[in-house]
Amino acid sequence: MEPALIFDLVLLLILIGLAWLLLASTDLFRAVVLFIAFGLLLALAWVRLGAPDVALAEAAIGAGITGALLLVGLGRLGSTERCRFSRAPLTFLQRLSAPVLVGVMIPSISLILLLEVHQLAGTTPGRQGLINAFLDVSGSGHGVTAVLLNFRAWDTLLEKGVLLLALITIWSLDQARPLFHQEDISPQLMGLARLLLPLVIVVAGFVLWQGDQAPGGAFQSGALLSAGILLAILVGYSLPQRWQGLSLRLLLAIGFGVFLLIAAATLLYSGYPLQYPEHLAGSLILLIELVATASIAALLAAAVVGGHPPDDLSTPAAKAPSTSGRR
Amino acid sequence: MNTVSLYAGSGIILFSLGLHALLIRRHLLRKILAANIMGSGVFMVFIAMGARGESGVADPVPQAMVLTGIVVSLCFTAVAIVLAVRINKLTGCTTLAVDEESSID
Amino acid sequence: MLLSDLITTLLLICSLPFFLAGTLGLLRFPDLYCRLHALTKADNLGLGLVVLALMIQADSWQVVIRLLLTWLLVLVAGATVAHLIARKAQQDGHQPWRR
Amino acid sequence: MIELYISLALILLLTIAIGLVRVLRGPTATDRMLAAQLFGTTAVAILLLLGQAGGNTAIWDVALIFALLAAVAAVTFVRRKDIDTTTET
Repeated sequence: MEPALIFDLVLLLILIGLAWLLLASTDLFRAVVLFIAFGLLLALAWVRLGAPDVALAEAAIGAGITGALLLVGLGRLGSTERCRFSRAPLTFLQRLSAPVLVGVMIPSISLILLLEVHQLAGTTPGRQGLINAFLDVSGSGHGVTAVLLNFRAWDTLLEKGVLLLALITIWSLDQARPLFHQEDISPQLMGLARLLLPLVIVVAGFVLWQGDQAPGGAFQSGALLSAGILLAILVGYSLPQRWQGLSLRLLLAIGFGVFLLIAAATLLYSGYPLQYPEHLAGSLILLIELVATASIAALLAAAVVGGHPPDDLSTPAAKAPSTSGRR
Repeated sequence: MNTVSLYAGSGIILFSLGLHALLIRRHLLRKILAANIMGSGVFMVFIAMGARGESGVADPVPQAMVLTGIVVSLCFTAVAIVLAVRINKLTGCTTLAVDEESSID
Repeated sequence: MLLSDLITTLLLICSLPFFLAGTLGLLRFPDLYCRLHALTKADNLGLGLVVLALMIQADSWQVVIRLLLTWLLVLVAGATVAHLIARKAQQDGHQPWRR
Repeated sequence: MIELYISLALILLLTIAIGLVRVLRGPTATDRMLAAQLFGTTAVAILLLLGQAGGNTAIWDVALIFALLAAVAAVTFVRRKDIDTTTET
């Protein structure tokens, strides 16, 4: 056996083992740490499958944001059970139904999927040739970017809408509370943040710019930037209160808004939404990518913060304590 | 046994593990983790199917869709956590199942 | 075999004991403060040797800088995190291990 | 050469697998976090090796992002509020 195949085998065994261990773990904190490790190794799997675009996004999200999100969520949720409700004793049929459901349904679903995938694996491969044939009229030199922002731009537009909707849900459920201790920041941590934050911005810009020709683009860049924003929040930076109102909301919505406007304009111009005029395709894609990056970064960071900024701006509570005026 | 079927098969196993845990685990955070694992399994099948062409490079279409999928699943996780915190705040529970008769309490 | 390939092979083989030592330390050291050594020293040195080995294979200076930057970032992150973890452990009241 | 890179990456992957024992055993939450941080370093090395083996420098960008964000999870852990003492078994 060649080493590459053994590598894949070991990687997949570890991934499946990790999934099993973290889902069966009695200790929730252990489960979260195992999930962070799972995300790390998943990025390796994407690399092995020849999907560097996905690996870039997974690295930014799996290594940075998901871990922070789950750790914060665990802290808020707690693992202590203070449930006021007692559970009614189950009847015999209820007791029986769970093992039957789990024991019969899951193996049969897996089997059907396996057969289906096995059948698919024998058919001819996908759209690589078609995409390469139309790449020079798409306005982008990289296949994945062309798919995201031209060939299947409709999907991406709706996906931006979903992100916005998710944030609206979060904001309607809760008010943002401070995530971290505001006092007692180690000077070494401040130093790390001062070093890393400019670098994060530079690398995010590089990833966005590179997306025109090579793996990279708005999603990866936005995810990286939002991890940077998270790091800034972690060391006590905060959005000034005067920007927490309309400006923040505009930033969150601009990605979807501009995309929607372009869809409307192209509908009027060419009769189909998001069918760009050929000579404008490159600039339109660039415009969408720029605003989308800003919006994705802000949306993901706001989703991790988990709540709307305080309505009454005079109360120095919640997301931005007025004391932290470093900026 | 080639790389593609190896990864696709593992993706299905991950999906099943996640589905299993989603059904039988009580704690909401475990359910959220389970749904994430399910998603990862689906992404893996998708990317593996895209990689079965010429060696080394995955098809751009599944890559693009998984890319959006990863970002959406992160947002879904954030929404789910906020919901779980809300449930915890209102009921004191970290689980979903509350039987009708016993909830009078 | 080219000389550069030989040096790369040598460096890569040299890096291996450091990674193994890091894992061994993580498993076998008696307490948290000792295990921090595995995080900050062994693995970072192993990574440094890997970076050096790949730098010899590089064909342009941009690649060299990118590799170097990656290593430096890991060093900085490792050192800071080790400091933060040790500080938190001390605040939580962990006593250093004594024989 | 490619065989060498992949073989080394394989051994590093195995060290991650062995290191998982520390995450499982703990005993404190801090120990688990420390192990996860160590995996980040090893994963960067694996990515660099895979990138060299495949001749695809886009993989090095993944490694660079890993290196940039290596600290985020651990810093969150150290700085977060409402730390449960119950998880520290």
